[in-house]
Amino acid sequence: MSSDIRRHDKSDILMHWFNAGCWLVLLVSGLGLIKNERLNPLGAWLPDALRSLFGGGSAGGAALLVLHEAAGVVWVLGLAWYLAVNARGARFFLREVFSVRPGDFAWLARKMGRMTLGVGGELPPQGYYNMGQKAFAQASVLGGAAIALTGLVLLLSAKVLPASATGLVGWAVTLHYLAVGLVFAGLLVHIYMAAVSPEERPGLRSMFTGHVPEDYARHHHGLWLDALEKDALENSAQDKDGPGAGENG
Amino acid sequence: MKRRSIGIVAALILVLAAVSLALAEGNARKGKYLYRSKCRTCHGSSASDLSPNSKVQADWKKTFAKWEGVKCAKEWKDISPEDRTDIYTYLHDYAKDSPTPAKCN
Amino acid sequence: MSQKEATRISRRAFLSLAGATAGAVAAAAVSAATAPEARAAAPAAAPAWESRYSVCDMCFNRCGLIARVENGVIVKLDPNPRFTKSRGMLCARGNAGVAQVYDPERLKTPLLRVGERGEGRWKAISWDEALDLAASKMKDIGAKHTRCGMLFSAGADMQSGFVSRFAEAFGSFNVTSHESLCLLSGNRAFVDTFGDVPLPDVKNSKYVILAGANRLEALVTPDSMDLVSIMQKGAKVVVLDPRYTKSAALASEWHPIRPGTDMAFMLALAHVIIQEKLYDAKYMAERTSGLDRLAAHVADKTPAWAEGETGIPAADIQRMARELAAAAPAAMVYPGRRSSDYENSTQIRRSFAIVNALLANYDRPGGLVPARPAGLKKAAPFEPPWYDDNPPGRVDAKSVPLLFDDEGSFVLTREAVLKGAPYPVKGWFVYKTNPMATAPERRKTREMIDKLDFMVVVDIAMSDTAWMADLVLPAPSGLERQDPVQALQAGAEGACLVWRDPVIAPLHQSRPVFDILKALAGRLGFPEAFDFDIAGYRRQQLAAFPEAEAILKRDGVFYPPNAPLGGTDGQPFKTPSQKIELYCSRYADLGLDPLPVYAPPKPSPDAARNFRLVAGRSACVTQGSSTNNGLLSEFEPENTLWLNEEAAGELGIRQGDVVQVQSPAGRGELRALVTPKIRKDTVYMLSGFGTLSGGLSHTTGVGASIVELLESRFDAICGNSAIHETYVSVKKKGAA
Amino acid sequence: MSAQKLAMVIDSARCIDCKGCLAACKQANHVSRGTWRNWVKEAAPPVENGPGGSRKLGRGHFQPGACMHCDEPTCVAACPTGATYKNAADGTVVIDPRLCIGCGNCIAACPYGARFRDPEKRIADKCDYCPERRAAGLSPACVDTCPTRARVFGDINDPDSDAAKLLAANQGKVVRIIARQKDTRPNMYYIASTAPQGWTVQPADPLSFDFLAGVVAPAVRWAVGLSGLGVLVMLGRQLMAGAGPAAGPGQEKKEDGHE
Repeated sequence: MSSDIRRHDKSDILMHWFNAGCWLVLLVSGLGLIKNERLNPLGAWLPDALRSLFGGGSAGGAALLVLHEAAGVVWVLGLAWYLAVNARGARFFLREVFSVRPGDFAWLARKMGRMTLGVGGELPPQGYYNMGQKAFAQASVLGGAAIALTGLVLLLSAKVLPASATGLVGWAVTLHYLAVGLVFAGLLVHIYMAAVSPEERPGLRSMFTGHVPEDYARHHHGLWLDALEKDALENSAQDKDGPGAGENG
Repeated sequence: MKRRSIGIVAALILVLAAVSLALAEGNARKGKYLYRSKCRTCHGSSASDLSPNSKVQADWKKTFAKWEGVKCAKEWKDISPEDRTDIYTYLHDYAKDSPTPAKCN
Repeated sequence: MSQKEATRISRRAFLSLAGATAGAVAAAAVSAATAPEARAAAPAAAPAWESRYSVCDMCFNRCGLIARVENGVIVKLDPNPRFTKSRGMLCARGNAGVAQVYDPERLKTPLLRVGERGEGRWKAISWDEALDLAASKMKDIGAKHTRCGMLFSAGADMQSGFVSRFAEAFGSFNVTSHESLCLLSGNRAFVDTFGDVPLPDVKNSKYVILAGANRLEALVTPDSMDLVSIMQKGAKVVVLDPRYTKSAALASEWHPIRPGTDMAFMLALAHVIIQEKLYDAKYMAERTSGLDRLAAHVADKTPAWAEGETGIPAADIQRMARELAAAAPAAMVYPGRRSSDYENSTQIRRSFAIVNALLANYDRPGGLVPARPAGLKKAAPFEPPWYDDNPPGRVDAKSVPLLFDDEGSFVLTREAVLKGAPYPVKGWFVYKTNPMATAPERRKTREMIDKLDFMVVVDIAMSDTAWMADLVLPAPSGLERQDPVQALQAGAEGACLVWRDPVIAPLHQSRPVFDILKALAGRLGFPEAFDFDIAGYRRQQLAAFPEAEAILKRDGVFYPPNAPLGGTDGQPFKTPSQKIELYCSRYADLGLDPLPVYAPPKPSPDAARNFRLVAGRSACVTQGSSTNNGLLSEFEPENTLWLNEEAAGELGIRQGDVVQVQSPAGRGELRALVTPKIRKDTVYMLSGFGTLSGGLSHTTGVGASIVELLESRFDAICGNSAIHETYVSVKKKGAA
Repeated sequence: MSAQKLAMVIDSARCIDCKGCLAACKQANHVSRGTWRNWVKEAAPPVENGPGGSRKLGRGHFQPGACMHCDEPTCVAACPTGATYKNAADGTVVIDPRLCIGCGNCIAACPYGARFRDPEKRIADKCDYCPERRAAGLSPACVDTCPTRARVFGDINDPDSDAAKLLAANQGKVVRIIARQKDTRPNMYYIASTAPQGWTVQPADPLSFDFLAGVVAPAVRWAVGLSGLGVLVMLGRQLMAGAGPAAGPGQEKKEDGHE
C-alpha cells in the first residue's frame, strides 16, 4: 500500500525492550519481595511461590533481593546510558510526551468510552503520541524517576545509610510501592493496546522494525504526519527534531 | 586532747620497745639464707622436712636454747654464734604462730 | 499530659500483668505452629571454633573459662562449667577479655622514653636493646645503692611469684604487691586473732553481715553467687554501707551506717551476745582466750550507745545480734576483702574477727573455714645469694609494728623512697600493677618516680604507671600465656588447681614476664635462678598428683582431695596462746590495744571539706585495669560523683552538673550523680578514670581520678593504705 | 509431637545487675557499640521510713530482658518483606539479615523496645537466642554466662528442659510483661516479680507504613483493578466483535473520513 514511515530509531527500540525486560524482572522479583499480610497484592502464596522458585524460604527471598537489586542497577544504568547516547531523542520524547494539546483530553475520554462501552464522539487528531500513550509515558517517566530514586534509597539502606535513616527508608518503601503500582495499572492498558488490541498491530511491529505504514500514521498520528510533510516541503532537508523523521521511506 | 597526744607518744615508745619482745634480735633475712645453705641441704631430703612453719615460736626458742641436744649437733658446731642467731631469728619470726607465718603454697 | 498518660499506662500494664499470672503457664503449652506468619528457618550451623581452656585474667578471681577460637582468633570466652569455684559463670569483665586481647591500644613493642617523663614521647626498640638496657641499669643501681636499691612491684597474676623470685635472686628485699593497697588490714586482724586468714563459707551460711563489703558488685567467687542463692533459700544478708549499693539494694536488710563506725556496731553485737550469753560457753572456754576481758571491754558498748555512733537503731542492733547468734555457727560477719578503710582498720577488722569468734563458726559449715592445703609442691628450688653490703631489711621496715614482710606497704615504701631514708631506692621494676592509678595521692607517686634513676614497667597496656617509666615492655594477656599452677580456695569446698596454656600465640612482640625475668637473670649473672621452663615447673608443682596434668587438660581444672570441714578441731590455733585470741596477747606485747578500742571517726579538719570520700566498685570494671576496655567502657563510660540529693540541693547542684572536688591531696572535676542512694555526709566515685596516659583513650580526659584526691593515710598497725580518711569539698563548677 | 517452643524463664530476684549477660551477648553477636540486644532494667527503689523519721531506700529489684519472641509479634506484622518472621520450628522470632532493608517498621512496632537498627550492620537487630551456639549444643550467651543463673532457657514444650521445669515448679507464680497497649503473647516468663513495670511502649507503625498499608496499597489495588477491568472489557468487546480485523480498524477507518 503506502510507503513505510520511520518512527523509531534503533536506540529507541532497544531502550523500549530493555525497559520492558527490566520491568518484567523487577516486577516479578519485586512481587516476591513483598511479604506482609497487609501488603501482599495477591496473598502470601505469591512471594512464597517465587521464593521457592529461587531456592526456597529465606535463601530464595535473598536471591530475589539480589536479583531485584542487580536488575534495578542495570535498569537505572541503561536509562542513563540512553540519556547519554541519544540525548536528542530523549529530549524529543519528553517534549512530545509532556506537551498536551487542547483536544487531547477529549480524545482520551472518547477513546476510553469507545474502547470499553462502545460510546463516545469523534476522536480529535493526535500527534506523535496519542493522549493515551502520553498519559502512560508521563506516568512511566515520573513513576520511573520515583522508582529509581526510592530504589536507590532502598539499595543503599542496608549498605551505606546510617541507623537514623529508617524514616527515609520507610517512606522510600511507600513511594516505591505507590509508583510501581500506578505505573503497573497503566502498563496493563499499554500491554493490551500494544500487544492484544488488533488496531495497534503496526505500532507493535514498529517496536521491532522502527517503521509504521503511512496509512497507519495518518490514521493514528495525523498531526505528526502533517508536521512531517510540512517540514519536508519547507526545507526538503533533514528534520532537526523528529528522530529519523526526515528519512521518509 | 593533750592527754591523748601524750598517750600516742607513750604508745610509740612502747611499740619500739616491744618489737624486740615479739621478734628475735638477729637478721631474719640472713638467717633465711643461712638456713637454706646450711640446714636445707639435709632437712627436706635426707633429714626431716623442716621449715619455720614446722614449729611455734616457743618450740624454736626451746630448740635453740639447747641446740647441743639436737640430732645434727655435729653440723651445728660449724655454725658461728652470729649465724645461729640469724637462723634462729628467721625460724622464730616466721614460725607457725608468728605474726608473719611463712606461706605454704 | 504525657506524664498522666504514662501513669495510666503503668497502672493498666500492672492489671494486665496480674491477669497474665494465671494464664502464663497455660499459654506455655500453646504451640508456636499456630502463629499465622510462622515458617521454619533453616537450622543454623554450629560455629567452626576450637574450644580451649584457660583462666580469666580480668581480676584476681581466676575463673575457669573456655576460649572459642576461630582461625586463630578468640571470638568468645565462655564459662567453664566444670569450674565450680565460680559456679560456672563468667561476668561482664570476663566476657570483655576478648576486647582486652584485641585492644588496638595494647603495647606492641618495647618502648624507650625519649622525652620528659610523662610527656609521652617513645622510641620503639628491639627486645635485645631493651633487655640489655634494663640489665645494665639494674646492675648499676645494685652496685651504687646496694641490691636493695631496686624495688620490685607485681600485681595479682599467675606469674607474679616469679617477680618475687627474681627480686630474691637479684638480692633486693624490696617487693611490694597490690595487697597493701587492698586487703592486708583484714589479713592482719584475722592472723592476729585466729592465726590464719579463714575464708567465708557463704554457701552454707544462714546469716551474713556484710559490713562495707559490696559483694554483689565487687564480685568474689563463689561468695557473690552464693549470697544470692542463700537469700533465695531464706538466709538473711545484712548490709552496712553508707551507699545504697547493689548489695544493699538486694540485701534482706540495709543500714546506711555512718562511715567509720563499723567497730561500734561490732562491739555492740559482742555486747549483746555476751550480755545475753548467746555464745557456746564450752567452746569459748576451750578454744578462745580473753572472754572475760572482752566482756569487760564491751560492758558499756550497748546497742543504745552504738546507735548514737552508727545511726543504726539500737533495737535493730540487738535483734541482729540475737539473730546472728541463733543462726550460729552457720552465721558470720563477712571478713571482707578490700579492708583498707581507716587508720585503725586492723582494729576494726579485729572487731569483725571477735564477733565471728563469739559465733564459734571457725571451721564450721556456713562460718569461716581455714584454707585447705592444696598439695602443690615447691618447684625449682634455688639458693638465693646473700650480699653483706645490703641494708638489714626492707626500706619500709619497722615503720609500723606489724608489717607483712612479703608484701610491705606501698604507701610507706613510697615515703621512704621520697625521703631517701633509711637508704636510697633508685630503681623500680613494675609488673602488671599500676600504683599511679591505685595508690592514694597520685602526686606523691609521681614525685617518687622522679627520685628514680631507672624504672621499667611490664604490662599489656600503657597504664599511667607505664606512662611514667623509662622503659616499657609489652606483656601478653593471660590468654596468650603458659602459666604455672595456682591453687584457688572456694569456701567449704576447699582448693582447686588451675593453670594456663596459651589459647592463641602472643600478639605483637609481647613477651611473658617469665621470659623477661629469665633473660634478665642471664644478663645479670644468675641464670641458675631461672634455669627451668614453665612446663617443667608445673610438673614439679604437681608431683603429688600424677593424674592432674591429664585432668587439667581434659577439664580445665583439677580438684585435689580436700579434707572435710572440722579438721582443725582439737588442733591448736596458730597464735601465741594456741587459742582464738579475743584478747590479742601479741598486741599487748607490742603496746597496741589488745582489744579493739573504739574512737569516733575524726571530723573533717576543714569545715569546707564536709564530705567523706569513699571508694567502691562496679561489677563491670576492675578498678583502673579495665576501665579502658573497649567493651566495658560502654558500661562505665565515665565516673561520676555520687552526691546525696539533699546535699546537692543545698549546693545548687543538679543532675549531670560538672562539680569540682577538692582535698588536701588534689582536685578533680567530674559530673555529679544526684541520688538518694548515698548518705548526705558521703560522696563516692569509681576509680580508674581521669588517667594521664596517652594510651588510654577511654579514660584519659574522662571523669576524675580518685587517687588524685585521696590522702595517703595508712593503717597504724600494718601500713595498709587507708583510703576512707579523706574529706573533700564539692562545689558546682563555676560557682563562687 | 509439636514443634519446639524456645523461651526464657527469668528468676529476676536472682539478678544482681552485673551486666554479664549484656557483655556476653555483645561479644557473641558482634552487636555494635551503643546498641544492645538485651537489658537489665532497674526498678526505682521504694522509699521507706528510716530511723528518726528519716527516709530510707527499700529493697531494690532488677529485671533482665530481651526480645520476648511473642506468639503474636507486632514486629512480624510490620515487616514489609517477611525478613522478620516467626520460626515455626522453634517458636523464635527471627530476622533474616539478607532480606531486611532497614526500614525500621519493626523497631517502632515492638512494644518492648527490643529492636534497633544496628549502626554498623545497618539492619534491624535483636535477640535471636544465639542459633549458632544452640547448634553447638550451648545455651544462648547470656544464659551461659549468667553468674547467678537468673536467666534460664529452654524448650518449654519439653517437660525435661530447665525452663519447663522452672515453670512447672513455680506454677501460679509465673508472670509475663504484657504491654497495656497490645498483648503480643510474649514468651518471656518471670518468676513472681517483674518490677519495674510500665516501661512498655505503644506498638506503633511508622506513618509511612500506615500510609502504605492503609492508603497506598488499597489505592494501588483499586487502580490496578480498574485498569484490569478496563482491559478485560476491551478484550471482551474485541472478542465479541468477531475475530476479523474489521472491527477495530473499521471504526478507525470511519474516522479517516473525517480528514
